[in-house]
Amino acid sequence: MIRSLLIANRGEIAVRIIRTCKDMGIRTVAVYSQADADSLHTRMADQAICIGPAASSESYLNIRNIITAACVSRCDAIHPGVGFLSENPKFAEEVERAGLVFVGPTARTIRMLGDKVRSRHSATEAGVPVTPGSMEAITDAASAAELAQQIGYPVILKAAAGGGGRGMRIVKHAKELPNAITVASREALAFFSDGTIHMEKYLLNPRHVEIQLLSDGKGRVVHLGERDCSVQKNHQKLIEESPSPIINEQMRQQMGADSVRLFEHIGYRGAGTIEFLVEDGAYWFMEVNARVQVEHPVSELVSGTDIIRQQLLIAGGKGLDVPDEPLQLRGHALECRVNASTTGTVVKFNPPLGPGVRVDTHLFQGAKISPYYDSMIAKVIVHTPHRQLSIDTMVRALKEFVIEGVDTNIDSQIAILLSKPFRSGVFGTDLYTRLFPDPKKR
Amino acid sequence: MIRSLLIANRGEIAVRIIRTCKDMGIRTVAVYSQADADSLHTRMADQAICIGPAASSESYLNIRNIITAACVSRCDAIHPGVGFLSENPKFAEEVERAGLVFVGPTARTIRMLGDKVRSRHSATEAGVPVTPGSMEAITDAASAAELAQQIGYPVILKAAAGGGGRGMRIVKHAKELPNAITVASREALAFFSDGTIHMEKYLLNPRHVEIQLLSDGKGRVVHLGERDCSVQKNHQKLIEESPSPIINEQMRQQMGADSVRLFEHIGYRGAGTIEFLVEDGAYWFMEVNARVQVEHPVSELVSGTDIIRQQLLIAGGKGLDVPDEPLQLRGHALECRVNASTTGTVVKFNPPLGPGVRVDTHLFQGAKISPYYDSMIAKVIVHTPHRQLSIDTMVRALKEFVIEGVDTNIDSQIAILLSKPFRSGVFGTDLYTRLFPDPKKR
Amino acid sequence: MEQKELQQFITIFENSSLSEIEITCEQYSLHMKKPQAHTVVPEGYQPISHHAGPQHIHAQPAVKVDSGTKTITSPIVGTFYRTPSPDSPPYVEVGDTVHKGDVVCTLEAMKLMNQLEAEYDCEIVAVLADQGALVEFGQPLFEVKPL
Amino acid sequence: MEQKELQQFITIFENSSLSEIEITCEQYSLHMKKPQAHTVVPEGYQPISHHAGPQHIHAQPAVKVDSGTKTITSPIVGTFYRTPSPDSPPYVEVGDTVHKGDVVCTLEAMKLMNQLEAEYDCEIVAVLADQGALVEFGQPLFEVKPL
Repeated sequence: MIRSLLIANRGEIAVRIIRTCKDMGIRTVAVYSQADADSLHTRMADQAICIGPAASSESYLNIRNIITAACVSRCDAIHPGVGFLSENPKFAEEVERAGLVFVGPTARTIRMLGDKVRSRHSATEAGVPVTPGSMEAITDAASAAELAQQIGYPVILKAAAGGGGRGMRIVKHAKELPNAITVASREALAFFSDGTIHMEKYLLNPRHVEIQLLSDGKGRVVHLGERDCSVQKNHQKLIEESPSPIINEQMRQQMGADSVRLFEHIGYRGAGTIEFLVEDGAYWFMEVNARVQVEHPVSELVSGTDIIRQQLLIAGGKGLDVPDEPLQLRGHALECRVNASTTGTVVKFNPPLGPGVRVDTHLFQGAKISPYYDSMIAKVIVHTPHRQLSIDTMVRALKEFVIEGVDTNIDSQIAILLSKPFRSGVFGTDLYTRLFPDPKKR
Repeated sequence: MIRSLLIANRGEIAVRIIRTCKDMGIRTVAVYSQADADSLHTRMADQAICIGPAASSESYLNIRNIITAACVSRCDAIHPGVGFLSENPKFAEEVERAGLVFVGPTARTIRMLGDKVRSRHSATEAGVPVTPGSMEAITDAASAAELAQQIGYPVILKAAAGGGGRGMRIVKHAKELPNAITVASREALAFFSDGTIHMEKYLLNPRHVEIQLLSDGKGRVVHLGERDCSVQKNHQKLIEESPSPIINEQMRQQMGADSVRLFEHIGYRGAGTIEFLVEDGAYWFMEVNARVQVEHPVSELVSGTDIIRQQLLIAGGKGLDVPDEPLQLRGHALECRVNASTTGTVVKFNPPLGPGVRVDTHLFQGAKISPYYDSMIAKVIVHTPHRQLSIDTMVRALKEFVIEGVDTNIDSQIAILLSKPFRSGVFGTDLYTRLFPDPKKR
Repeated sequence: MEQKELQQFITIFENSSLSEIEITCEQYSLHMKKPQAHTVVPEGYQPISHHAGPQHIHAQPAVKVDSGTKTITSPIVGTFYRTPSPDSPPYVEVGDTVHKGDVVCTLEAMKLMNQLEAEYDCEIVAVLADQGALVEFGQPLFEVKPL
Repeated sequence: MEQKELQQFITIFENSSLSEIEITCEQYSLHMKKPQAHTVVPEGYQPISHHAGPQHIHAQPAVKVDSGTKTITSPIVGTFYRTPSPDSPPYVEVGDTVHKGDVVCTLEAMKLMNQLEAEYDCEIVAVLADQGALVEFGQPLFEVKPL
């Protein structure tokens, strides 16, 4: 059982974790960089410890200082949140070596899933469809050319250890392949200290759909339905929803069963997400996110489950608190990420309130938005009986939202919500580019 | 179909109705007294019309000014909210005479249910148990004494037209009866212009449980489960929850079926609540509230239904938007009313946010709490999988809530939530008096 | 505390540059505060920031201090008519002198034509509402000069 | 309190640079405040109003401008020890002169004993952390006078 938890993160996710800890009677210890001395997570936690200067590499990524802070403040466990050290197997290892509980999967699982080639192997072993292409790392240009011919252009090269678009290259013609391999491999080496790359069929305009799972690590795995995260800008998710408007009940059952089987196969422990690409009624395994995700609240609302609470129950050895019967999903939930496009001080802050609206944020009147960290400053999540009503409720909520002192993407989020393709539900990951074409590229 | 709605109310309920109208694309017209010129409902509505000076009798109860405002601003319908004119049959009549839709039951229904003796008759006709005692108005002391003997002391005298404790007298001994009849009748006449009283068995420490219903007025009636409103101070509800900790599934089914049958019997239209007293595993009909209630959000959360939206759909002739299968209720919802105990200006306002928390309020930084109206300034509602978690989440939310400039009951609400009897779920309507005994009465 | 003492304290406080004072003795406690000249007005909620604001028609103060004129305000919500019927001339024009009890306009509410009467003798300086317009409670209808 | 006394107190307060003052004696308590210069300071969030606040130990600025002394701050999170081992004397005492490279304390982190060395010659003016206490990044450990 966890009595005292250190949250190795900042911003809205740290605040969100602290709130659930308060609900569960768990003492909280926040860590903060010198730039975050007055931020909300340091104010809300029972104790707060400065772990370094503004730069993440010396504070929120400083494994030694974080673990020492947890030990000295007598914590039982560390929650890594999202980003930062949340998918760092070395951190998970060090946490356990220090005698603390890591709220997440084992270091072994994280390491395996972090390798895109190995994780695709696991998926195939579990009978989950993967995009046509290389199951192996690319070793030489000749065999790569043969493989590309086999699966058909366009293909995409990806860093095995990568993410976020780095080390990625789309190849449309055979003649571009050798050069692309060299560049992608070099980029992968630079960013992830691992030049291994693999090749996949490139889907032109797929949907991005993921399944949320919870596993007690002792054989019980449940899924909380899917999330559709197809609205993206430069591979960054902007709007997420559950259920997906393009997944029918049969596909949902199948994706859910496939996902549960994969987590059973690899003996996954904790909360995790399996990401799929969906096109023309078929779906393919993409990767596993071995942590809680930014968009987890939409699944919380449709499933009536607090995912952070489940993480803490699992990590504390109490197992899952979900009913035995298949989980009923109710209504439709929609999340909009509110990002700051400038830095500064928030001089006025009125969050939207009322029926159907949830706000997760670390903002307050007087909060400082610094240039050091992620630009996401709030998440607005709505829950209503169906998609059209969720969209209208989200528009209402975003129009009510007052943030003065920094610029935000609220207006462009409203524009997306009101756009015809978004409302129709029929669109691909290119929606943002279609709605806001870059004038320079025209 | 309603395209434009006048909200004949103020405060949090007016704000709450405006929010749902925005979700449904309905134009809103607020009315306000001169004391409310800067209040939130006048700011949020698409149009706002001043209808009189601060005193309710000349503004929020001014039927002529309200209906004229609706006509001149080209509204289709009027929503009366709670309190004020919401259960005034004359108002409902005048609204319809002006060619507008009244969002509520017919004037005939309101009038019948407003008469406690007639409404008890209807309940008996529909086979719903009523407390032992008079089904008729008390005419003389002799027959009253005979009846009291029959049902057994203590008995309670109630004004047929009354509510809120006025015209009520508890009679413990036969010798007190004649005098009590005289006093109660005189009080009833003074407060409700109707001296009619009736007698009931007095329950010493009952639970107050009510069933939320929706009816399309064309024969379809559904219930959204029960609310337990046993935590009261001077007959004013303080904390409400759903489901009730003392109602088992069998009793829930039976109360629900009884309630649906009564609404079918009287041809009720719209949202309404049937209040019951519960003691020792039995329940008795008390009265019908022919309007939406302050505590409606707890039923909204467990049923996943926006009750205001259903009211507007029914009033607009669109019927109910609830699934055909029996409604699934999920988890546990808890509401705390936040009341101001002083008047003044709110100089700081930070509502609680995050998972599981909903806030309905008309407060903002700079809002004025005037002495003219109800002291309720906010409702905090939480929704979690079960009662203990709801209580803990509510404590977290109330502790996060910052209201500076006026005093509130937040601390005493937290004290109730943390008290042993409340947490156990086993208590009666005397809980508040037990926790906060009046030192003067000791 | 004695009256005289209090008066003295108030005078001292009034003549000081302080904005607030609180005194507590065994015998009494005293807390004084001046109305803030430069009040920091707490900024209001503006929930509809991406949207046209509500169409507020705030009632004006009944007396215009600067010019010695007064206003006749609407005692009800209604529709403002300057004429008794569509083809009639207005009840009053700017420059007219009206006597107490003279009708100055009609306010229609729920199909009833309410004739508004002057409460004192006065001269009409300006008509402030438009023919056929919605008028709120307390809204100025005429600017007048009392005679 | 006497009138004259109050007047004197107010004059004293008015001539000071203070914005507010509160005096409590056995006989009385006095609270004075000056009107604000008009800065609208955005008030911060204080969500835990019913609760003890978090145990913040803010890192202090490294240089104390007024006295010419400096502070040696902790470069890591750890446990502070003045002694190399439980039964040893402290590395340094107040009044000691230390040279660049001399060890001034041990900071334990993840079972490693990190010895903190002086970066310049200086005299120890004060020890600011307690034996065995948690020290944060940037927390002042010693006040020193550079030599």
